[in-house]
Amino acid sequence: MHPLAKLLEAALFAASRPLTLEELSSLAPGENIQPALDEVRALYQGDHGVELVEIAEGWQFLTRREYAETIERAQFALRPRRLSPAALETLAIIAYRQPVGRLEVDEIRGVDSGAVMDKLVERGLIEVVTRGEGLGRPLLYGTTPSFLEILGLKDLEDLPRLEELSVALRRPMPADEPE
Amino acid sequence: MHPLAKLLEAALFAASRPLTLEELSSLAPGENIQPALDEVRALYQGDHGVELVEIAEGWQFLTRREYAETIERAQFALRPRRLSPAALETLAIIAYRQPVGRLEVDEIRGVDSGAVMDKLVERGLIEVVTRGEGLGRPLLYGTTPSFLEILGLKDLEDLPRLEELSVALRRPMPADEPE
Amino acid sequence: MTSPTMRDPQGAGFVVELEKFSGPLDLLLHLIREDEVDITDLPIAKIAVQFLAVINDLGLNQAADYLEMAARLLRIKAQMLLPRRLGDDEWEDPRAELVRRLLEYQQIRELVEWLGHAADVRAERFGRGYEAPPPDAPPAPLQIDLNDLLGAAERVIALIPEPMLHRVVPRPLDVEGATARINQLLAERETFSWSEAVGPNATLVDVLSTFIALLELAKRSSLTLSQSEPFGPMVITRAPPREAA
Repeated sequence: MHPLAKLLEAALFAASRPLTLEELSSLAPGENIQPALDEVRALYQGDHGVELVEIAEGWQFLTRREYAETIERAQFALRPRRLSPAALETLAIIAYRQPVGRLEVDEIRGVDSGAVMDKLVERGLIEVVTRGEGLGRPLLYGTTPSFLEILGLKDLEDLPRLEELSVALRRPMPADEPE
Repeated sequence: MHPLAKLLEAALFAASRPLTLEELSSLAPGENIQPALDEVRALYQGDHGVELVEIAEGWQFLTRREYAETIERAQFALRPRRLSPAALETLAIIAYRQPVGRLEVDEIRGVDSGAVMDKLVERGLIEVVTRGEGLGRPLLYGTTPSFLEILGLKDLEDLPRLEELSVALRRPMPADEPE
Repeated sequence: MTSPTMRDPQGAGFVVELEKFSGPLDLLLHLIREDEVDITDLPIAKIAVQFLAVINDLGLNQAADYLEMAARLLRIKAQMLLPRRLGDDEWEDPRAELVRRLLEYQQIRELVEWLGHAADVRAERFGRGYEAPPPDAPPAPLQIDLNDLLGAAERVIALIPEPMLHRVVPRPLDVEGATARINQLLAERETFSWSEAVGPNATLVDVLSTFIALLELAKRSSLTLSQSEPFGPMVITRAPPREAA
């Protein structure tokens, strides 16, 4: 392995979260890390129990799927708690509408979502990104890198396009509709 | 790699602690895992950034020493923490208006700020400095020395004056330390 | 948010597990799917009756969102009964808003399925379990810079309602400070004047704090207060030491 590839391998191994290209680059200032990264990736793409995965706008070593059950059964690692339907609904709305305020989430879900949103903030899946205009300048929320991480998404573009859904629908923002 | 070696590789990677031979054996009951373990060990003994190390409690992947320092310097292990907009706003009010009670912060921000203030106390940025007069003798908060430290300020006088702040947020009474 | 499993009192085999529904829209969609009706041509009267039947089995306290929807359904039902003029292009289907919301919500439910599946797939992979302890154990640096703080201050200013701009919030009285100051004076001198007690450049708050401190100390017999004439200068005198108990 190229020395830089070994450094990247070590750094990616040590981190328990995805590292962005920028972060990886900071290990070797002034150098182009892409070839080294490609080398590591290719190496683990083959015959290994772990692989280098592009996720949450970064790179992370993850175990291969086929070992999940065995590792979990041996209790060496725990699968994350599943998100409740209410949490997923709220996340879906925030992911597609961000930045979005609580009232709009409430309206779309038809129920008060304050408690669910507080939980999601606590778990680091959403965060306040700005304030809206208008009365009270409401806090507006967006998704965090952890959101991408727990869904295994590279970035928000990985989310299905609304047009791809079977319930195709024009973008339902009332503000977008012509008078 | 032998399938069992790949499983061991994945398990050793995913485990949060060193795994003993006995624990590793539980992954494949009835099989002798020693050859597979040797294979993983030999593989990483070679040209890699990490190695499989036997430490007191078992086996664990560790970063090779020569890379550890570079990685530590890059501070990957921990995400730098940033304050949310809500926390920053609350902090700004307290910084410019101290000593100040929770009710007043709520009133200025227009939202309940209790949870945010608790977090700020937890992070050592604000603290209770005294109690106010009046109903219930409310706790009054001010900023801590570590608040100044993080911002790189000598003292509170170093906080930039903002034209509006001098009206809206200045301390309502001139500083009046007893002689 | 969560509700208990409800059973139809008539025992008609009608079982609604309310945990299954994440809100009134979800329940509506469920009814629509069960009846296999066209969502864009909602048989509002029928759906409203069914909806009411279900929420009737709910405790009112936990069903505010459902009740609101029930009221909405009944309102739409009533509006549908109003006569409309033939060829009236202006006529707007009273169901339109509800249908829009239902379609939108249906889309969200589909996304929920997608997200749930993605999360399940991701959960089959483990990241590095071991987290090396930080070298010198400093916690992750907290990043705040002055610009962030000032930006936040500016947002706050923008938020302050107009009348608050000149509102004077009284600085809390500092009785403890005044008491300490007076005790120090008492230690130094047997008598001193009010103006010495209150100190130079006293603010209203200082005056009040000092006054309360003096009264408190007088009550505790640490000192006596005297005036030679009404409105005359107040003199503070150290109380004679008490015999040891």
